[in-house]
Amino acid sequence: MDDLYRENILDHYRHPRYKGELEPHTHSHREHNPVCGDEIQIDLYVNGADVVEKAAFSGHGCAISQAGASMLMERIQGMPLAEVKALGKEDILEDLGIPIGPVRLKCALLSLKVLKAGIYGLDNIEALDEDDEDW
Amino acid sequence: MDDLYRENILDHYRHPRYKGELEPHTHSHREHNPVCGDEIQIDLYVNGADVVEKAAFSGHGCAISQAGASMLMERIQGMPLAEVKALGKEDILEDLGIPIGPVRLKCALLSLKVLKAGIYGLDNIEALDEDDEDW
Amino acid sequence: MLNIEAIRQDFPILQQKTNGKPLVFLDSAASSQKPLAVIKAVDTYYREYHANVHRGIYDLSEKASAAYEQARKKIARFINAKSWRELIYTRNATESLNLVAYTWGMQHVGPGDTILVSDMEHHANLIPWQQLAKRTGAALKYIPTTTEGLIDQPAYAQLLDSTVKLVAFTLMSNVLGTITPAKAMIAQAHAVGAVAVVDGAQSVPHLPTDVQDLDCDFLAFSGHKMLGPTGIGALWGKKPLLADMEPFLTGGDMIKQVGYDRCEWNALPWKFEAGTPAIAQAIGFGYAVDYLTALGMDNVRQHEKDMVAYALEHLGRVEGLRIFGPQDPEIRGGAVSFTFGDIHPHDLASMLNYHNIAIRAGHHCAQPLHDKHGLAATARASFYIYNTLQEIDCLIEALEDARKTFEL
Amino acid sequence: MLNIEAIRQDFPILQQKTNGKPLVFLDSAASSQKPLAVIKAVDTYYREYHANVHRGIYDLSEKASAAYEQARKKIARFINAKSWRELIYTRNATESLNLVAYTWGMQHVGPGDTILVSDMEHHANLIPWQQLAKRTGAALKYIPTTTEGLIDQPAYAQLLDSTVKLVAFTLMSNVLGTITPAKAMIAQAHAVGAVAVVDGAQSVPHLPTDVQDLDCDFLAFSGHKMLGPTGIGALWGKKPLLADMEPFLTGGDMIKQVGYDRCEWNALPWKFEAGTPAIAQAIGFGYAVDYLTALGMDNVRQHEKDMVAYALEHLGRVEGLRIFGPQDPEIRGGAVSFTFGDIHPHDLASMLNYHNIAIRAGHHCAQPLHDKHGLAATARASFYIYNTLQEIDCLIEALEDARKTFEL
Ligand SMILES: Cc1ncc(COP(=O)(O)O)c(C=O)c1O
Ligand SMILES: Cc1ncc(COP(=O)(O)O)c(C=O)c1O
Repeated sequence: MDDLYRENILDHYRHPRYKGELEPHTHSHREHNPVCGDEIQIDLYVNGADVVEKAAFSGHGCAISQAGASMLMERIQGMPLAEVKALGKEDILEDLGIPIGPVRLKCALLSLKVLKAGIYGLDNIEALDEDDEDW
Repeated sequence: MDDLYRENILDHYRHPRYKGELEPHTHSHREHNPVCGDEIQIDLYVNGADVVEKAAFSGHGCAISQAGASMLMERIQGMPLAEVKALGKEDILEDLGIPIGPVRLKCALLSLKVLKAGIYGLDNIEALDEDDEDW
Repeated sequence: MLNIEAIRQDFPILQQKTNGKPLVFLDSAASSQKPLAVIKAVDTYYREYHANVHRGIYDLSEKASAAYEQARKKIARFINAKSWRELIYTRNATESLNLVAYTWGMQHVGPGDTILVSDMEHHANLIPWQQLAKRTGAALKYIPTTTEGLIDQPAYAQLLDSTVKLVAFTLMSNVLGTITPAKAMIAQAHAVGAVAVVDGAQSVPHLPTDVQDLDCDFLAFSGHKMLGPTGIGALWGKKPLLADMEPFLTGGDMIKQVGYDRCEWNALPWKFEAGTPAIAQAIGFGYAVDYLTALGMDNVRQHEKDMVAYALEHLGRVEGLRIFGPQDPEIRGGAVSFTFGDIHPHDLASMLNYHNIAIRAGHHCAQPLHDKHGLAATARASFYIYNTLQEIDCLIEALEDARKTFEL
Repeated sequence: MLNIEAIRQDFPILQQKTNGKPLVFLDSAASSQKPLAVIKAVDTYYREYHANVHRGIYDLSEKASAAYEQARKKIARFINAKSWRELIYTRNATESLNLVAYTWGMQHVGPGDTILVSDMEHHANLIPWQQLAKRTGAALKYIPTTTEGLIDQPAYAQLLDSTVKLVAFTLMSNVLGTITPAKAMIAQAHAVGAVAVVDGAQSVPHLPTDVQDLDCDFLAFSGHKMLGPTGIGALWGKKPLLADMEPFLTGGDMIKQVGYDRCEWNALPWKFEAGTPAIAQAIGFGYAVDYLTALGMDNVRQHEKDMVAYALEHLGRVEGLRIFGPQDPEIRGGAVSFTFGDIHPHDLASMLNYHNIAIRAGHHCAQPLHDKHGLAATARASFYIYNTLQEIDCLIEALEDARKTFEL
């Protein structure tokens, strides 16, 4: 079977964790990757202690983007906001645990971008992209 | 010594035949090759029997264009206009008697073009060029 | 008939194996692989006779110039141009189409005019016209296509009126495979006084092309899709039109005479080729055309029809697989786009890659067309002279594997 | 110090002999020769990993995309760009300059504005500005140069006023060799609010380049003049400027999202790269930059200074030979233009070709400059990393032979 689709990923794809919308929420952000049509929304409830009390995602897309989002949701439940902000590419790739080429990388990282854009209140996730990658 | 500059060509270059302007003339035309600065004018006196009674060239340029013009003048003295019109690339190249690359070909053929443009009353020798060379 | 096994020997990349599996390359609509003759032509050029062209008075430069211009003649003959002077080198079909938009378009299109484009165009034959419309105040209208991917002929006829200045459409869709009735469409465009721009990026590599018979005004195509190097394409145009056009890019080589405040342009085709051209690539393109000519474009087309017929039949039997575009191989080329159940095309492409099968997934630079069909993306397998029917079997086998993985 | 003998071994073309004579290639200002590393990089690309870039979800395409983008980073670092996103691939320096004229120029220049260009520019850095002036109603004015070929600084200072929107000049003249005081000129341009466009076609191959130190706004250069393949060049620009610019060519790959009547452009640098790019050529360009980086651009420059010093001294002693441009090797590059008595430069080039010496003759795409000096044409010898002092001796010997033939 394809390395890219280890049981772990397929499991998250078929049975996504924390899927849905949150009400009430403190943050909500949605982004769309026009290249593949993937769409992800992430809702957060951050409490007074700046901890992510609850997180959920919705949307649709390929196995990589959906499994990635599901894994990310698992990871950030109960996480202090400061730690969420420090999450990087590596964390997502570690969760997925597979080698990912440049095109699919966009799928894999979509949820992280939505999360960060939501927290930082940016409309355009591309901005993050660019700032990150001058080299 | 360079094949391109056989004694024959150098002789015509140093001692051009029929150099000068004609008065009276029936035809006169001048052209300039901007790429190399070569300039040639050809004056003809064509009589009632449609024969080139006299021909002369003036101008300046590289050895190939000047020798080519000189040889062409020699060739067309006393030639019926119909024969002049039939002159082609090959005739000039035969006179020069050397292999000539594409850039220098423009030098070699400048006088022929001036001659033809003069006869046909064209202002623009490029027109001849293009019509000649669809393939 | 093509001898596919012999052809395959000419393509070094097809000799590779990854994890013991041979490469099944089904993405030639995006870019074809290169035969040794082309690879070596480029290599030899750099090793033996590279020099800048046109102005050099030494052997290397003369040899390079001759080869560069020789290639132009080969390419011009390949599409049955009236003259090699009608063949302009560009980087790719995209630049060719932009050239027409920036020159003929800016000179002849204005407010109140209409530009007609089919609704299944590649972005390369769509955005330049959107931009032209924006810049000139002209209206951009779309020739609709049917669900099957055919030009809606009555709609086209109705759209054609005296305001139409330019009609642009593909001769072969890179998504649906559709071969458009170009000759008739061109005649119709001419009847209302419009100029016809044909996107030949997919058709020129795969079909015999005869611009004189088509009677189109401009034809754009790319070298890299027809065995040639990257970085080279062509625009063919009718001489009188090209002669009347202002130049596009300006600089060295495209002028006859330059002063501080005036310029005289060079003769065709050089008027449109500014600066040092893609010399090695043009030469390689010429070799690519030689290769195709030797095979015979009728044979190339026949092989493609055989491939498509087999693909439509066998892929068509795969449960859950939906193929887009015309079902008749006679009116379609070798780009077969499909979806497979609800497996995302990206996942499908990744799965197939594991089997060393290269297909494309996405909107194939035809996003509006995908939107229109309510799709974000499709998977696309496309064929060329080196593909075999067995490779389609491999594809189907791998699809069945994907079905299992995704529990379709 | 460069080890020229070792370098020469890397260039297959220099191993050739014609009639027993080795090639003396003195036309690198027109286009340089290619080292094996570059030739092989292109060859390997086609043999092993060609596929269209950016959108492919299979190994070949991912490998090609990575190599294509990797090369961009190498080139961007080579000129000390702040970000690889500032580096746009083009066909050549000519296209780079046209891109600026068509985009930044059309957006920011209007009637009453002034464009300043030096009077010794290559047509590539002259005609696009003439065209821009014509299209926008702006005035085009020339920064005069002295008889020796230096920028007339007081005149430049005087021309700079608040109407000046754009200043374009070469960092190294391809005719006179002049290295312009670019950094100061750029600062002066900025002081009046103008944007500074630098033509680096000659300088980037021959000098260390640091765009951050120069502080120019745009820099244009070509791969083929710096050991790279034909068909590839670059435009570097400051990110904020590039970000504000409309795209130039439109089509695939340069968009983020496309609908039937609106588009959203892609991020930098892809916004400016429409269609299938010159993939193999970009990769080869990266290898060329690796080669130069390994030699060290300071060493490259030093070798050139040595060549020029020797040429000025020894050619300068040839009776009847007149050299143009600055006499001080510190402020000039390796393009040495000259006339020899009244021998027409074309005849000279043909004579030298007989000795297997390649020089250029003509106006070197700087016709106005030649007119200004009352010349129709000059002969030009130019040097690069593979040239030796002995080759200058060969040149001089052949010139003496020409003297005899033409009875000078
Ligand atoms: C100073 C200068 N600018 C621009 C160019 C144009 O370069 P390219 O022909 O590669 O576009 C050249 C090359 O001839 C040059 O020497
Ligand atoms: C129908 C069609 N038109 C235009 C293009 C653009 O070709 P290129 O990217 O070579 O400019 C393509 C290639 O993707 C195509 O398939």
